[in-house]
Amino acid sequence: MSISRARKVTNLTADYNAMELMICLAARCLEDDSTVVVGTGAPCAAAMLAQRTSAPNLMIMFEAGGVGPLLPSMPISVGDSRTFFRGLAAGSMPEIMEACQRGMVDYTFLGGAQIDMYGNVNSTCIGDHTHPRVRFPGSGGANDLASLCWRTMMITPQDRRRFTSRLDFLTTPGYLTGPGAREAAGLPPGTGPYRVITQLAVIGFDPASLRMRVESLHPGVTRQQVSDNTGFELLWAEALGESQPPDPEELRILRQEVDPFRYVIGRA
Amino acid sequence: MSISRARKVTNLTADYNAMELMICLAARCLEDDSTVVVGTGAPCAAAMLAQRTSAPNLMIMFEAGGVGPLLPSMPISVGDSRTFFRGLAAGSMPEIMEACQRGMVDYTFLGGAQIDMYGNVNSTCIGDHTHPRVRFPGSGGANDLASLCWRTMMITPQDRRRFTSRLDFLTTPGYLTGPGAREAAGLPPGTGPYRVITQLAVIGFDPASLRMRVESLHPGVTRQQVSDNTGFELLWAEALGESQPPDPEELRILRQEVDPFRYVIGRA
Amino acid sequence: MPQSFHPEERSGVGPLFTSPDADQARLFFRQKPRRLTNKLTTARDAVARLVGDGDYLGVGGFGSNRIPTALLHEVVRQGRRQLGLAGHTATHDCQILIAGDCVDRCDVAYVVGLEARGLSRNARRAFEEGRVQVTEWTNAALAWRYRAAAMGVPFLPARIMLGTDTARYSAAREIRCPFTGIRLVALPALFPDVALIHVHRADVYGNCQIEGIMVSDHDLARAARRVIVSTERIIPNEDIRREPTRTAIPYYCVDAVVEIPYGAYPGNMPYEYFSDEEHLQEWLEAEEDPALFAAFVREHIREPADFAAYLERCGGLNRLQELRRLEHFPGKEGDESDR
Amino acid sequence: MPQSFHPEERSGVGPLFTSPDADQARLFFRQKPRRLTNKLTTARDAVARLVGDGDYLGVGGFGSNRIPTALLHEVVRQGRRQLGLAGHTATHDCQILIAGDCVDRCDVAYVVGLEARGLSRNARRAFEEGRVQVTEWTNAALAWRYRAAAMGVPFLPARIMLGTDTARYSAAREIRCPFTGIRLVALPALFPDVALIHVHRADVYGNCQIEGIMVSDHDLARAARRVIVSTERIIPNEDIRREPTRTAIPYYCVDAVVEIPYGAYPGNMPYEYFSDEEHLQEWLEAEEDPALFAAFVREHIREPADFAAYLERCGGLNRLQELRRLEHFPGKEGDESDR
Repeated sequence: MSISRARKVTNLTADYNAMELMICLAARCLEDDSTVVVGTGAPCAAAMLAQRTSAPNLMIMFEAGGVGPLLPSMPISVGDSRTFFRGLAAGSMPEIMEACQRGMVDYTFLGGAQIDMYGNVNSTCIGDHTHPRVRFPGSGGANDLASLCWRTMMITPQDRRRFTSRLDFLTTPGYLTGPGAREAAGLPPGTGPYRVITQLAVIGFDPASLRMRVESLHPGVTRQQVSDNTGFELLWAEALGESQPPDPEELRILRQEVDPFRYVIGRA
Repeated sequence: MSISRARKVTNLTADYNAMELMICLAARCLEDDSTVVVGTGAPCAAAMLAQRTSAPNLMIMFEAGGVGPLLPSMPISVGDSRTFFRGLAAGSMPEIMEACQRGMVDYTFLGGAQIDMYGNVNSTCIGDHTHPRVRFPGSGGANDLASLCWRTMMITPQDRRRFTSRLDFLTTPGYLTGPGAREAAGLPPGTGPYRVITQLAVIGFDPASLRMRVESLHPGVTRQQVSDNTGFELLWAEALGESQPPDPEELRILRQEVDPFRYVIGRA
Repeated sequence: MPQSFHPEERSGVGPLFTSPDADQARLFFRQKPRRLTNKLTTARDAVARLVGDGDYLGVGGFGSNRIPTALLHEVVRQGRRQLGLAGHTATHDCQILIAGDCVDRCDVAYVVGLEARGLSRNARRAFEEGRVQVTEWTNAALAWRYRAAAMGVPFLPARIMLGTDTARYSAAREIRCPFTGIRLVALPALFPDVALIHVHRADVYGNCQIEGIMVSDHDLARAARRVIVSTERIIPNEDIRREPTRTAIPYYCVDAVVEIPYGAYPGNMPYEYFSDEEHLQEWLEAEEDPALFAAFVREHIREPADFAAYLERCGGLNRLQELRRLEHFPGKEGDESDR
Repeated sequence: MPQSFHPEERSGVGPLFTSPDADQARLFFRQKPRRLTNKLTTARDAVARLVGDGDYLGVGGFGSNRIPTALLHEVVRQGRRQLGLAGHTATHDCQILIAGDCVDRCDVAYVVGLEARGLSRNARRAFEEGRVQVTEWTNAALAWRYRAAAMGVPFLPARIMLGTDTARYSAAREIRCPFTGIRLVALPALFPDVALIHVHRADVYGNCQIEGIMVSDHDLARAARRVIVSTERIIPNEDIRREPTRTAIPYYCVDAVVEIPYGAYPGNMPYEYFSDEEHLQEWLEAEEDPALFAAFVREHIREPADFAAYLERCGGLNRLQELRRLEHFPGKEGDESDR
């Protein structure tokens, strides 16, 4: 499914913020009848929006054990009681991680402080590991989910510091050093980064080199802007499209049903 | 604790059968405040009797998942609902086997068609494995429990066919080939056969050679009778005692409370 | 490091009837449906669609407790052949499948016996005559092999079977712990083609609740490529959602749901009905004579149109009501059985 | 066999803070009491007896959900030092222990953050200044390390961490599957000295019931040498026996039981009370200034005589009642929070 699928383009730039745009674009990446393990924030909003639009049968899971809740509002923790509120199952962390390891989970989302052109992510530290200049939380479940789920997505701000040619620490595997590297490392075949959605563009991965390739630019964004905000050389899709902005119904659902208190969309 | 501990010896030979004697002797082997995984039949009767006599705090577990039931009667399967009737937990087979593997279970009981002088047991087949003359059920949980519990016990009829110098198949480990063999095979140190209780004698294991050593003869039984019913050379305890017969209170509890329908004690 | 008892790391010589390849399993699980759809159907349809000749079966419960008897009868009735079987305390379940001549290979932990009830002569004949190819294991080994598959790894280490012929005639391999150097047995993941599981309650999507011991069904349901659930009763999805803590098997493991009250008869269904010991004895007695037994199987499994007809032949609702009373263990069991 | 990405099998360079030796653990578990005894006591007594300086702790729940806050405060109040910590999504639990300067080494999966709430400045300072020695892992790695210990094996294989610096700075080792040849990570068993776990209901012997997600507590309770359980309420043993299916932690794992209503506050206790987000924000704000934060910790943890006194300082029963209402998720959460 193409992100920039043909639709009637309406200029709504004044009507949505960057976070709303990213969430809508991410939601459209999630195929119907699939499973996704999400965290808090934008990924959860994207999954909730997808359920109400293009993927009504998307099954949401949380790494702490929740399966298929009727989410009453956005969770603040991937283990809070919303994550299994009227859920189909309140399991355990092994339960969810093992479902991922068995191949039952299609999508997951990552966050992180740095990302490189192969989609490898750092969420551990800046500086030397033993004496870090900045300590971040660490992998959490990110390394697990990105190792085991079929498709890994990211919703992240894009700038030169964050999109770097050299990670201080490779917390979570993207395509590692390129073609064959995940398989050689022992990671399950057929897995890996799928889409990175930023405030500027939708970025995929070139099937041959497994390097980041821009698939579509958001309305009003130029190639130069994207390059200026990236610390490595990007590839560009042959048919570079324009990202389809949120339509009014997506925005209505996102604002009224998914995140009425603007916990996530208020952050933009 | 010695099996033939000093008590007032009363001649009750006319008052109990061989099965009742074996169950009472087995019950006295179980220390208070310990855990035991039992099967159906005589082992379960011994554990239930022990709870009502010398080991009131004995915790009974069943390999299919039951923990600490208030047994309403003798189970007919180690997974039937009696095994967790008003139990403390109705777990799973991994739950119980893992408790054993962690070192939480003190005693278990085995059965089998053949046993050798090191307490190795065959419950798989007679004849060649590929074309067995007789097929028995196999290990079930026996190999697991005898590998993992601290002390393995057996209640078994004794004859030359069953007490053999050569097993057709080593299903379940006793001391394997003797000192050091269990540890060398990788079995947890400190585990192994503890007592074999037959219709003739209580048999332990010589600490140096790990071979079967008769600890006490049942009332009226001679050394010769025991030797005649054993297909290998037995060792004899220096202080060979006489097995303490059931006392009237043990018999009353066994007959009235443990096995009122004589499912087990009626088999003698 | 322990002294060497075995001259080298050993492998069992038994055949491995299923592949422990976790990547191959992942490819299957990738295309397994994730959608909440109504999976309610009949035993006939479920077995026809989901159990094929040559498949490898895992059976839930514990031999004569919470077993999917109705589904097993259907497998026999449809004449499935050359099935593989996980003999994980397989007692009455194994007895049924052998009676139908359905099985030609078996991972054996416990077969041919019915625990305290005695031995199945017919099943023994099948094994003794070499009609069933055998690899030896133990109950824990099969439990952990299911768990390995449920975890999505190709093996799990354990401290059992070591030093025995059980290991030698298994398909296990010995390894060393990379941290402590101790010898361990590596148990290959067991991904059955089909699992048959009987539960207390399920919704139409396949979310299941089980009361009492789980045995290995938590893992079996996750390990198997396809899962058929039979259930004492269907409950509304709201009941599942009211207590998600109780969901033992989630819907996405399950391919078909069949509502069959008394579906574990003559086995014991915890909190519902006790085993019918008299009927199980009839099985054992009928097995003494092969001709008699063929007639017994015809009469009890092949001819009845469905499981309800079998229940009728076994005494119907009156007998089932007696078994319900027995399950509640009145102070003295004799009070009931003597009536 | 996959082509070689790594020239050879690799080991992580991080220190292993606990021994994965299953035999050593077995010797401990051998002498662990099996008797049903009344284990009811106070948080003060349980921590004094069962948590020593230098011990390695595992904490139940999920960072800010069903955490044993009252027990953690007691650890701080009693001034425990040089503790090891399993940082298995350690959020508010880690924040408390770092606030008390209790921890000097940590197996990190997730620390210093409070998920969507932000980062703990005080915890970051402790890690950045090298006051806490770190070995890297992941949430699944720590979950499976607990499981290995609960299973009584020295390691479990998994398909995570491979190819990353997370593995390099861990204490994991790479192995090959003896059946399929694939590369796997071997995760060493984690046997904590002490586990602190908060549950919904327990009897005086320590049989526990938990509602909602289990996280890793099933395994943690079995993996730990000593276990302190705090519980929202004590229930009679008959209630445990009425539904043995619900026993998540059996008594023989448990060394002390402490009845502490609201014992997970300011965390979320499923079906009981929601997290106190305002109070958690107060923590994050207080941490911006070390001097201010020292006063905050003194006022909230060190000075209150017990957990009830802390609850009083945080708004007492009225605030707790609000959190109970919030937990039931009225149609629009704002209906409640705007009141």
